[in-house]
Amino acid sequence: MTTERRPPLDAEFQPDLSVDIGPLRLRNPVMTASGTFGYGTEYADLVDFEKLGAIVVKGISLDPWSGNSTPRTVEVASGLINAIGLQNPGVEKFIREHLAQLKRFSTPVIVNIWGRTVEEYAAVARRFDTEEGVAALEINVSCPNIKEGSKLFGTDLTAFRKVVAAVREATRKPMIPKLAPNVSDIGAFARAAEESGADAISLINSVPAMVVDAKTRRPRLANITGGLTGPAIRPIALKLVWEAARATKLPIIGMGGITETEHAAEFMIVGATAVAVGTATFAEPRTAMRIVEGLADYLRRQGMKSVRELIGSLRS
Amino acid sequence: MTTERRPPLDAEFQPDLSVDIGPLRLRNPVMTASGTFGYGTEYADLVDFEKLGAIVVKGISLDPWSGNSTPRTVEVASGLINAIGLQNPGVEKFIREHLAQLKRFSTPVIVNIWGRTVEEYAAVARRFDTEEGVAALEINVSCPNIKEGSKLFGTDLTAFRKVVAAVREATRKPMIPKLAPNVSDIGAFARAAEESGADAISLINSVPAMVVDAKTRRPRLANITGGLTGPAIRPIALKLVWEAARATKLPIIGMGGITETEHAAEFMIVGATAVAVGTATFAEPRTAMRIVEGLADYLRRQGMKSVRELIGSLRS
Amino acid sequence: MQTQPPSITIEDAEVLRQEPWQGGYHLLVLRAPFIAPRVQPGQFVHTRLTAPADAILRRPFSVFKADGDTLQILYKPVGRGTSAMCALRPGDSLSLIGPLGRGFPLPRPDAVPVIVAGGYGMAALYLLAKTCPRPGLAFFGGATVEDILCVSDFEVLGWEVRVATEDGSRGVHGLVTAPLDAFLANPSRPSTIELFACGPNGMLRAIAERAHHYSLPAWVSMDRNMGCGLGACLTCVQKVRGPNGHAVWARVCKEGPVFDAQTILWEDEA
Amino acid sequence: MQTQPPSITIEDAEVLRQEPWQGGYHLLVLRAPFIAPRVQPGQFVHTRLTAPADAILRRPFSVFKADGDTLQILYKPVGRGTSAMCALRPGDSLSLIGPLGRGFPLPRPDAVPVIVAGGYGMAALYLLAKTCPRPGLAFFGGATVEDILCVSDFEVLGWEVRVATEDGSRGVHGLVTAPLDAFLANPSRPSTIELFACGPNGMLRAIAERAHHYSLPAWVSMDRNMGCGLGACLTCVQKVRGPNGHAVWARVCKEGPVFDAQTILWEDEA
Ligand SMILES: Cc1cc2nc3c(=O)[nH]c(=O)nc-3n(C[C@H](O)[C@H](O)[C@H](O)COP(=O)(O)OP(=O)(O)OC[C@H]3O[C@@H](n4cnc5c(N)ncnc54)[C@H](O)[C@@H]3O)c2cc1C
Ligand SMILES: Cc1cc2nc3c(=O)[nH]c(=O)nc-3n(C[C@H](O)[C@H](O)[C@H](O)COP(=O)(O)OP(=O)(O)OC[C@H]3O[C@@H](n4cnc5c(N)ncnc54)[C@H](O)[C@@H]3O)c2cc1C
Ligand SMILES: Cc1cc2nc3c(=O)[nH]c(=O)nc-3n(C[C@H](O)[C@H](O)[C@H](O)COP(=O)(O)O)c2cc1C
Ligand SMILES: Cc1cc2nc3c(=O)[nH]c(=O)nc-3n(C[C@H](O)[C@H](O)[C@H](O)COP(=O)(O)O)c2cc1C
Ligand code: FES
Ligand code: FES
Repeated sequence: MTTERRPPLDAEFQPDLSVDIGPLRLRNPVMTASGTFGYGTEYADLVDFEKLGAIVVKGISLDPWSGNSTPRTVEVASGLINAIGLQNPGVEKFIREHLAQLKRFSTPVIVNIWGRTVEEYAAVARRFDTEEGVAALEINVSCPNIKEGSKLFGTDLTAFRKVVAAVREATRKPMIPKLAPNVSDIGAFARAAEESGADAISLINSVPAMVVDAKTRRPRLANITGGLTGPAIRPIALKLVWEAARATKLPIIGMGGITETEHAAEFMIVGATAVAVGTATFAEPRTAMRIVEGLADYLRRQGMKSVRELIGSLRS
Repeated sequence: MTTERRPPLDAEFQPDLSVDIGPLRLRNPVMTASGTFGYGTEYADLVDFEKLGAIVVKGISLDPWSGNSTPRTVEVASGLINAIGLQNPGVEKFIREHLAQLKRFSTPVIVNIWGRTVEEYAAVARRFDTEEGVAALEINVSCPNIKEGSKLFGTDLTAFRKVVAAVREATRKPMIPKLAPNVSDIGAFARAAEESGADAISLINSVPAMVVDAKTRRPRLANITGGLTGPAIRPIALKLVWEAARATKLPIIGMGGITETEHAAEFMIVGATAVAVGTATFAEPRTAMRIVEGLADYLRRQGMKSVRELIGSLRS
Repeated sequence: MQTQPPSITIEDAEVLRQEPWQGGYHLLVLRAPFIAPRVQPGQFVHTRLTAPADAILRRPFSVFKADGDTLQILYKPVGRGTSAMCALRPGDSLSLIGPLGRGFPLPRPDAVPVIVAGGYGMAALYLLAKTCPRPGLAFFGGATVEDILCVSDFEVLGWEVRVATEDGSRGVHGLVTAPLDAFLANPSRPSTIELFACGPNGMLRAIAERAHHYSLPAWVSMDRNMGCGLGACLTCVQKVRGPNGHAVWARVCKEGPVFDAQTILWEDEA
Repeated sequence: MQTQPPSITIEDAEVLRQEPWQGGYHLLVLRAPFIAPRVQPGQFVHTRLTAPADAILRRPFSVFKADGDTLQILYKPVGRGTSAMCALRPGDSLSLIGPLGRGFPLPRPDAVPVIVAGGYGMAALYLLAKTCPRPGLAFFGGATVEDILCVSDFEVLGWEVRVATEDGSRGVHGLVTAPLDAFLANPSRPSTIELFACGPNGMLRAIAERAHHYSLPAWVSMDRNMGCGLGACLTCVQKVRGPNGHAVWARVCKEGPVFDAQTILWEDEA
């Protein structure tokens, strides 16, 4: 950690962009955020996967899941509200059809998983434990769009510990619980993750939200409520990452409204080891790639030889 | 409550805009939000106070309070982050200099109060108990910019009950606890307010947030963190008001990012009895006035003779 | 059998021209050398406006015409994004992702192509009309005469255009289904017909019902709000009958926007 | 003694002209019949741009010139709001709140007015120069020749302008304090001088120090990020020595932007 400013490095210098998420070494700290990059292949024509730090795929559950009715998303000021409802083909089909495709790339694939019960979480994790081509598991305990009670896992500390511990038992893969933003003490969840055997944490998931059409007086989402993402939540996410970083030594994957290199840097400055780009990908599919390139430039200007110097380098 | 759509009313019809906040009748449901309208008089040249439902003034504490260092605000995507730190002249000077001015208007004045301890809250409330010209007290338990521990009142249910009960003992004025958004179960706070003798609740206060300058690697606010307000938080606020309305029968004053008549309507549709306009006033000082006018139009189009029909009229 | 989408690009197109069209529509002519030559009938481009700054999603538009390295969009300002689009001037740039989606299948050589369109559907079907091996018959519907677009474009291709307007200001008085039904019910009409439709949901559903009733092949281009436009976000899904007869979600941006009308599960059937 | 601000209005001003100025500045000429005639030297207007849509605050600008029902702003695009301002065209409208703040006091009739300015301060002090009972001396500083604005405007009023640039491309090589110090130290300078300054914070502080050292009255116009512009939000506060000598917050938008230089508590003194 450094808290001083340094003279810029010259333009030829190639800063070291690699970071470690627990036992997992990434070539650079920029990932895609779960649910915003599909199963990767959708973006194959536009994005050079080999340039990304990791690909995090859409949440996978034990059984196929059809998700919510439509409309599923609505655009709001500087944000997007989604209530996709975790639609996914289930773990078996995912492994067969999608993971097979992703294995062609050298980029680590992090699989986002969820369940309706502790047992389901453990079962999905167990299924992936032996799957080659899965670099880590991200545990979605915080999706607001599922009503079967999994909601609780993200905001109730006891339930959270239980699910993290159960997944820990089920797999030796690096495990990354993904925290919900709608808690008053994010530090407590960060510590609980650490105590329950997590290798890293990621945050934030989308922020519970709602929109109504004043004319029809109906909710604008079929699911009534959804999760807010995009630039609108960036300052909220940054605050939570900063707070979490002060509560745990676990590496943090920070996300929420990142659209520019500077935003990625901000998350690392407050303590994230890596970042994920979500909603921004919809408007600019190459955002994550662009940020990887931008970071090298940024580090040179900051006089930093390694992106790891950036982590927690907030000056006061 | 109505959940059907009705034919529009004709243009001459004047809908009844009055609403009741507990024992307090307001001529219309549109207020100013605390901290965004100063002590009222700052806007006297631009806003016709007699058109507003109520004026809510900047938070007042027992003793004068100098607030945070600068910079105190920073503009972000569709939002503002503030860390004013509750600067105020203290209760005595407020009564002498500001309240005296406000008494010239017939518009009810709601005084927002805060303290560092339960005792301080009670003391300010007691001081206002006998003050003519104070229509109600709004209890700020949720300001994120104070570090002396008052933070806790907004997110810890036990502390929250304590402060609400203490204020209840100290005054017979209508009492309106103002809820913090950064809790996982807003309904629990709404119920606790009801059980502790509140006459109404208001929500939401600003959302904890932070911004960093990537170039200097410093926080962009002197206080490091602040509270996010403005359009960015509207969908978050709407969700919380909807949830609170389902948990309590208390009248709710809804706020967060309202800039248009339709937004005010949305808050009422999900269950608010009144609304407050905050950050929008900075850009357009007449926003609250404009919404009062807009509501009459809107109600005619909705075929509603009274704004009270709008409350909780969400259709599914 | 539908055509396979060619590979997708992202491209900063240059605005060559923008002009007001009838019925509140605007014509936007863009130079998009990578995308324009690859557009298939029924495909769309996903456009990124820089204003308003708080709008964070792209907006999808069908390609009206594609010629060499230029393409044209016919659009109507209905909201903030499309209103901001009206301010584009020659020389401005507009980011496009495209060509996207699965367009219309190659029209059967043995069938008379019949197009049914409303709103921007008249533009969205032009490229199809142009690639049809032989001219066919087009039914255009709208609220009023102003809403009937590009009739002459179709006529130049040798198509016959029959119009219906709800206020009777042009053609038949009523919905587009009125002249269509008259045509379909006419015993002397060609027996081998293939239907292609784009327009409001209700219209598409009405076409699907006719197609079912007369056992005609029919293709409908669906309009759904979109997020990514690439199949990743699952915003634009539509319930369809899957291969095994079960209801499944199809992504309008990827498996569509054009679907076999008989596979669509309309709202109350889904 | 400072002048009392006249009553404040909100007004949709019409853009009459916009033209590029030197040094990256732009001149904006607005018709604002309510505000323009009431502007006092040193006051500002709070402007509302409709773009970018996600910018939710107004932006403050000093009034450069005010003439009949028009007023002029000289501004530099430094961020998103000011960059969007460059797109304003004649006929566009721009919402203004003004005139705001407490401007400069009436210059003492017995003193020679001395202006010190950098950046937009040269524009912000023009109205003051114009209302001074007699022409005085102006010191303008900038990084390079391009940054030295409106010299001829001051000269037409009969003022003498002395320039300093950091690269020596015009006038004295160095900071504006170089020629100012030379002037102040000159024993043959007029003994009764009143200083008026607007520019970067560091410059204002330097002026305050000179004023203190030479026991000269000095007025500085402070630049702070603003929210409401009306004294309500407490964004723009500056620590000053209160009447009883204690440090208190003053609102730059209300008690300022012009302050008696000796009352300001600079960062490390506050
Ligand atoms: C495959 C496809 C092709 C299209 N082709 C064309 C075309 O060629 N010409 C054309 O004018 N339009 C076309 N559209 C519709 C166009 O995408 C919308 O009009 C546009 O997205 C609205 O953007 P906005 O920012 O102006 O509106 P918003 O500000 O986003 O919304 C304004 C209003 O428009 C509604 N709206 C938003 N998106 C859609 C949508 N996709 N369909 C219908 N209503 C919508 C909203 O519900 C809202 O009421 C097409 C849509 C799809 C899915
Ligand atoms: C009383 C007063 C009078 C002013 N008069 C003039 C004038 O006559 N001409 C002129 O060109 N400018 C003037 N300014 C400064 C002007 O208000 C800012 O340049 C403008 O607000 C920047 O807006 P933006 O949206 O372009 O920048 P933003 O996008 O808001 O920010 C861009 C950058 O500018 C910085 N910035 C933002 N606000 C200010 C500010 N108030 N001062 C300095 N830096 C700022 C930000 O920190 C950021 O780094 C005045 C400011 C005040 C307080
Ligand atoms: C359409 C959509 C779908 C999402 N699906 C998932 C998901 O399946 N699992 C998950 O953990 N997070 C999901 N998220 C949340 C994102 O991974 C990310 O946490 C959030 O969007 C914040 O980042 P952003 O503001 O950059 O989008 C989804 C977000 C969006 C917008
Ligand atoms: C500059 C500023 C100061 C505020 N001060 C207070 C305060 O003193 N007490 C309080 O309860 N809320 C305060 N708030 C919160 C507002 O009253 C309101 O809850 C919040 O701004 C959400 O509404 P908005 O999005 O319309 O601004 C303040 C908000 C702003 C922007
Ligand atoms: S728009 Fe994202 S899947 Fe179709
Ligand atoms: S800008 Fe709001 S008090 Fe000065």
